Amino acid sequence: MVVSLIRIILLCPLAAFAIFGLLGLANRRFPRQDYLSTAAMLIALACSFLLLREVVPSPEAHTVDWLSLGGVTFSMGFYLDSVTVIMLIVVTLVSSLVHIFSMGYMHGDPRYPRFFAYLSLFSFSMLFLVVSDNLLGIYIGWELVGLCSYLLIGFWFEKDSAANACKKAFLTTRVGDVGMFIGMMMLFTKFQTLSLYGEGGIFALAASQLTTGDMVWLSIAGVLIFCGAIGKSAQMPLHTWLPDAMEGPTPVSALIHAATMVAAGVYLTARMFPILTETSSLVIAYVGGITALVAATIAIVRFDIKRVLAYSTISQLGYMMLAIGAGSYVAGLFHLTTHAFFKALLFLGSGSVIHAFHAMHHAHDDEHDHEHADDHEHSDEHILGAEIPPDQDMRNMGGLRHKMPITFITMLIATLSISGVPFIFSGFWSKDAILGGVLGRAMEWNSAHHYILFGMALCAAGITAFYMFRLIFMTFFGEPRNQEMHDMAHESPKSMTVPLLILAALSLPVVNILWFNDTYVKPPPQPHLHAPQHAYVSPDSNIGGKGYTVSLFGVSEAAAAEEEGGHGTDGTHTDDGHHGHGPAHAIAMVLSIFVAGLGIFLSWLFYHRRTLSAESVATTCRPLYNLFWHKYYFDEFYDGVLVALTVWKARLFAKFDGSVVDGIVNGVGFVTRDLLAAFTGAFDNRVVDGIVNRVAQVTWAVGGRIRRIQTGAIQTYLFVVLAGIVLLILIFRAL
Amino acid sequence: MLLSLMIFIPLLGMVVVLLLPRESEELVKRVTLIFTLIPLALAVYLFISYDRSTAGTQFFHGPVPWIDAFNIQYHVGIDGLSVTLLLLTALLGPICVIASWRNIEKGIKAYMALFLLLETGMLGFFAALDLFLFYVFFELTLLPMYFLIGVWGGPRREYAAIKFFLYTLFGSVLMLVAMIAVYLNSNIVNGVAEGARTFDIPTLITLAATQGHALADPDFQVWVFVGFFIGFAVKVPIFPFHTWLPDAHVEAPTAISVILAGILLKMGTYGLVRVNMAMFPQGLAHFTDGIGFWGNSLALLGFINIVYGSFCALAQTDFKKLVAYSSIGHMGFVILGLAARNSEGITGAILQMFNHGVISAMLFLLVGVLYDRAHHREINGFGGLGTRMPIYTGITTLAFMASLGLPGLSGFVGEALSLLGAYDRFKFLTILSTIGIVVGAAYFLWTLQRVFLGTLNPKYEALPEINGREILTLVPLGILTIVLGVWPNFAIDMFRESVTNLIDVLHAI
Amino acid sequence: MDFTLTNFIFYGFALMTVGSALLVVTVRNIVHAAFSLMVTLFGVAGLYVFLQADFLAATQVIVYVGGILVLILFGVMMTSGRLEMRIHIERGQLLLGGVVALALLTLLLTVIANTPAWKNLTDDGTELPPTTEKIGELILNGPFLLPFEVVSVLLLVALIGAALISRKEVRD
Amino acid sequence: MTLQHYLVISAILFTLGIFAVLTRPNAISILMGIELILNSCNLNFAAFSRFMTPPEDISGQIIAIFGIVLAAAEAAVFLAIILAIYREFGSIRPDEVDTLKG
Repeated sequence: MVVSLIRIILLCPLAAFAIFGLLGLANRRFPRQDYLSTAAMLIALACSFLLLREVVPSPEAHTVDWLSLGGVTFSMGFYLDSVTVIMLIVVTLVSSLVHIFSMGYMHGDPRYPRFFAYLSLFSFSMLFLVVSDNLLGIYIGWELVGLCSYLLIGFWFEKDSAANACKKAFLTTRVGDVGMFIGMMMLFTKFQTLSLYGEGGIFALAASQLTTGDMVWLSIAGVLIFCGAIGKSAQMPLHTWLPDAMEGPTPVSALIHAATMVAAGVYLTARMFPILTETSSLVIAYVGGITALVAATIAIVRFDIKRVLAYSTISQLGYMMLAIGAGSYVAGLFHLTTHAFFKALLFLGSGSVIHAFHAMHHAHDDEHDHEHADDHEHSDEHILGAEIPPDQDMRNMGGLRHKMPITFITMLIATLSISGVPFIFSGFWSKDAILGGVLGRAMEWNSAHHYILFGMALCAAGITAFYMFRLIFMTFFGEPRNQEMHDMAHESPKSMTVPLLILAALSLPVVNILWFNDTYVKPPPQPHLHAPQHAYVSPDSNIGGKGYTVSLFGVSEAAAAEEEGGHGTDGTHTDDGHHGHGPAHAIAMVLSIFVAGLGIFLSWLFYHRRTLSAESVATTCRPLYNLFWHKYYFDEFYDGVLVALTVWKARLFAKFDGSVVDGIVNGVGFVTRDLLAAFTGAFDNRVVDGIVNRVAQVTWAVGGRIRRIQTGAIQTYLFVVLAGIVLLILIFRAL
Repeated sequence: MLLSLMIFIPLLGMVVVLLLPRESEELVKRVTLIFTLIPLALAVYLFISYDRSTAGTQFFHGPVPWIDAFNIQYHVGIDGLSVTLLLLTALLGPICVIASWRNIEKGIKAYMALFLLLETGMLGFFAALDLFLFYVFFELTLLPMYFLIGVWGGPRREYAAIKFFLYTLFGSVLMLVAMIAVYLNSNIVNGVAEGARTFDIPTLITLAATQGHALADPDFQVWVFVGFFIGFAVKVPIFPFHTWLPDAHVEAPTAISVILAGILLKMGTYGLVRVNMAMFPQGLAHFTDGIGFWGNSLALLGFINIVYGSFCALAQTDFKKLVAYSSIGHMGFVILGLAARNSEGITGAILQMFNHGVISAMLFLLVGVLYDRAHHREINGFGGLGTRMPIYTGITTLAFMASLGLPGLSGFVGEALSLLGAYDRFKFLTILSTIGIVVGAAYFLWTLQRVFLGTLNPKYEALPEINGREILTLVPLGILTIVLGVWPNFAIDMFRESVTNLIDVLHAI
Repeated sequence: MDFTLTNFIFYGFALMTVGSALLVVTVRNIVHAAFSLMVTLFGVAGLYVFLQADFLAATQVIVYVGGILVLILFGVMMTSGRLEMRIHIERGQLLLGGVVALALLTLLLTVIANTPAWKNLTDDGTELPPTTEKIGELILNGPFLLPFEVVSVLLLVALIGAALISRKEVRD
Repeated sequence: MTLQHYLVISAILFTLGIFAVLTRPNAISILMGIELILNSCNLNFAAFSRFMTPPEDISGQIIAIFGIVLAAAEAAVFLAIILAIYREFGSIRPDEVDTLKG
């Protein structure tokens, strides 16, 4: 049942894509590709809901041998636990809604069917990633979603900026993927398998085989696997591709670059949870924390509505990473789901706004648009973010709440949710769970690192509230800044507003009920995570409560631990809860409400009341503003240094190949032909050929004499023959 | 017998083609196609009826005495490795004939005849079980190749053809010396000559593993290994013996590039597996035991090939040259995998051989399609073709993605297994080699962008879409790429036992 | 040696044969030489009769005299358009030819005289029945069938070949 | 009459034929010489058939008949060649036909 349901979920979107591909090969188009793809997604969604009931407490992986060598077998298979099911539902749900939304948004595009085919392929890849039970399968899905991301970002590939962006996205994530692959190689070499679960899986083997001496190795492996997540989830320092990926159609941004694919990094990190060590956890947490903070600060100064949301996504993903790194497994995944809904909503909402402007834009100066695309061959400006399409520039918007009420309301709900406005929005709960979890870990371990991380998270939360409301105020409130565009704006069609409404409903905590069920999602044990020795541990301060009491160590582990010092670092594998047990959660909740309020208030002052002038602040803090505006100079660094260096190196190698290696070959050829051969040639001409010629001359001369014998007269011949016969007979008689 | 039939049917085809009148070009092409389709059918039959559960060679023909004075025999047979490569060869045969259907302008009869001769050489090479026969077939491919490049090639065809010829000849001379050394030592046990000398490969493999036999002497093995290695390294090609490859590829006509990349490079790696690894495990061990410079040298060469080839490819502006350099990079994975000497590495290497044959064939065919239309290959001279030729773009994207190692397509499996295996022994070099993966993605994506994305170059507004005949050549390869990517056991089943057997030999020392 | 009539006739034929053959090789006029050859052939035919080979003698007369000789005369007439039929023989050639011919003759005669098996074989003079029927039997229904067929083919080929070679070039 | 009588006649004919072939400066004369040679051979066959074999065996005669046939064929071809040569060179003197002269 489980397996066949999963098969249906995977095969439906794949079939939708395959039909497109096969027809495309025959140069035909299936006009109703949109219905086909959407139907496939809806079936997958239904099956996902059916799977909800199939989750068992200790699931087994369903595998088949995919690739068997002499001694080693790589199996492919499905693993279905509560997290998988939730991810499945999130992916299929958001994907379905995006499909529906796209029917309106992409209407009239010359490559309309292709868009849906790509979406189907993406959905398949993503679902495959989610259900895989082994690293190889995850990696395969991982790369396939990367491909789809590439294809969809470059969907309007006539634009050079889109062509650049898709290449950048693929390459940047590939750098991370290589790290992940190296990590996989390390694990494989150690354990001779890439399966994660079950008796022979990596987790079981890691728990039973590794000793304390292996912790450095395991940390490196963990961080390397996390590299994949850094690339895919756009964490520092590989985050630069995600804002550029906004060149893709907005539904793509919503589906891939907000809700699902970028969250796959978080999902992977969560999957790897059991083998994270203290060091690797800390690395993950710091990467997440720094990303959350840095991306949030960049978002403050953006004017492109989609870029703001992109940086917001990066920031929120950093949040989730922080949560997992800090041990708040459930909180991280909880935030993943809530974020998926409200960020998808935000993107679709912005898409609705862009659509409203875009229609006008098209009607007005279509030709100009084309020239525009032509002119911008060199993309320096684009990298600086100075070039913003007019229909995405918030400075052209304002006062749209009357024109587009549904879009406005739904986006406001999402904004309230992401900002952490208390109690009635899901974002508050998930964010609070993270903050509480981090603070709880800090208090429990008495760890300075975690206090710093908590501080970062709190700052990021405040800034998030600020820039999100900046977006809302600039877009929907105030007076229209561009009257012409404003006049043309209109509410979007039903196919676009209905998904918005559904997503808005999903941003309420009620529908995320599963996360409030203690037993539904349980964090896996982390046998290699030792609390620092100075940790403050008391039996009843198991903050967050349902900590795994943890005799999951192997015997040798326990023995090793005892040898180390004999004191009871018995692994407080705590998890946060999200019910606000204990002091940590209470403190975190209060603080988060406070910073959110502060952010919203400041935003109101700056952008609605205009009591404070953003421009004057920017002037005062010019260096800081420049830093934010230039996105911490990451792109400049990459383009100016890394890419240039690589290309330079490539040219150098090619030159080396052409001049040195080939030069040597040609040189050998030259030496052989022109020097050696010249000498040999001379020798050959004078001596060897001389002898030959002399022989020939002698032969010639002799021949000249002898040929006289040939008279050509038959009778002479006959005479000689007969004379010869007579002579011969005479001779023989004589003998 | 079936095997011999398969090998010599193209030769028969050559005779038939030569007897046909010069004027009836269509007939010549059709006859050639038929004579390449028969080996394909036979190869498919062999592939299906091959007994996958054993490692031994099957479908023997011979040994039949050939040159008695030197105990040279006609002896052919296939194991799992050969049968896959035979299938690849037989598959590329008709594809190349179809690809040459329109764009060979002069002397189609001679072209087809030489092509058939080439096919016999290639098929025979992969099936030969006698070292001398092996060498004869190896050289037999050289001659038609020389003419095919030198007569039907591009503007610098003569330079390229001579370079190719001399390079290969240089390598094969060393190989010949090594071969004679093996022959002369093949009957010496404990310093005493016993019995007859032999060229028979299975016998030699057994002898080389016999204690006290002259062939089993480690020093001897090392030197002979080097001789054979250089011979095959030129063919693979391994840095620094690679510079014939870009020239030959750029000048050769499309179909010949396909054969060159698809089969001839595999002859090098096949030789490495069949002779260097199976026959001289101690020689191999000397270069792959991870101790000191020499112990890492083979893996180092693999690494250099990968990184160097990839970087050189990144710098190319000629489409075909880029693909040629990418071949160098991809063959590096084969070398790296072989150097690993474990089941993952060797399986990966063999898969990579097969997959690279399929994928690079696709790439060269695709370049040919574009060249036939635009008459140049300058990457920067195109732009925006994606709007004009969507099907072509789709197939190219598939081929590029397969080549850059996208999971789900065949290129990934070989690369990943090679790296997984190599990491076991050469951690540092393997990690460095992964740079090649990123650079590989970089040059393919950059090319994709420069050729297909962006605004359409107005020069090519009327460029016709890929036609049915060209699609016909690409579709089987595309299907193979996907099938092997999704279900690699399809191919691995063939040679799993052979690899296990080989590893037993390697570990027996 | 007794001079019976038979002997006399034999020697007559022998003399006729040898003498006319001598004329063939010596006369200067080629037409005369041809007629001398005819006499020689008749002489040989006569000798065949003495050897009891009646059919052979008849064939000799019919084929040689009736066929080949006529052919030769045709050849003479066709090639000697100017009717310049005198033959000039170089003295040196004559001398050399004569020496060789004489040496050959000496040799042959020595062999004939010295071969023991050939000595004292006299013709017993037995009359044989006419050979025609027997020859027909042997050729058409005996061991000589195959040679006969081969010779027929050869003759045919020779005829066609001769016709082909000697015809005028039409193309020019 | 003994065998040797015939053989001597045959030898003389043969020698004369050779002499003609060697010395006559005219192709037709040469042909006549050849006819003499052939006749001497036939005569030998007939003689040997008569003297060396049982009377009823007349194989020698049959060979002689074949010889006559061959002579006829040969004469035909020879004359044809002579005609061709005559057309080509305007002469049938063998010493003037010396294209093969070295």
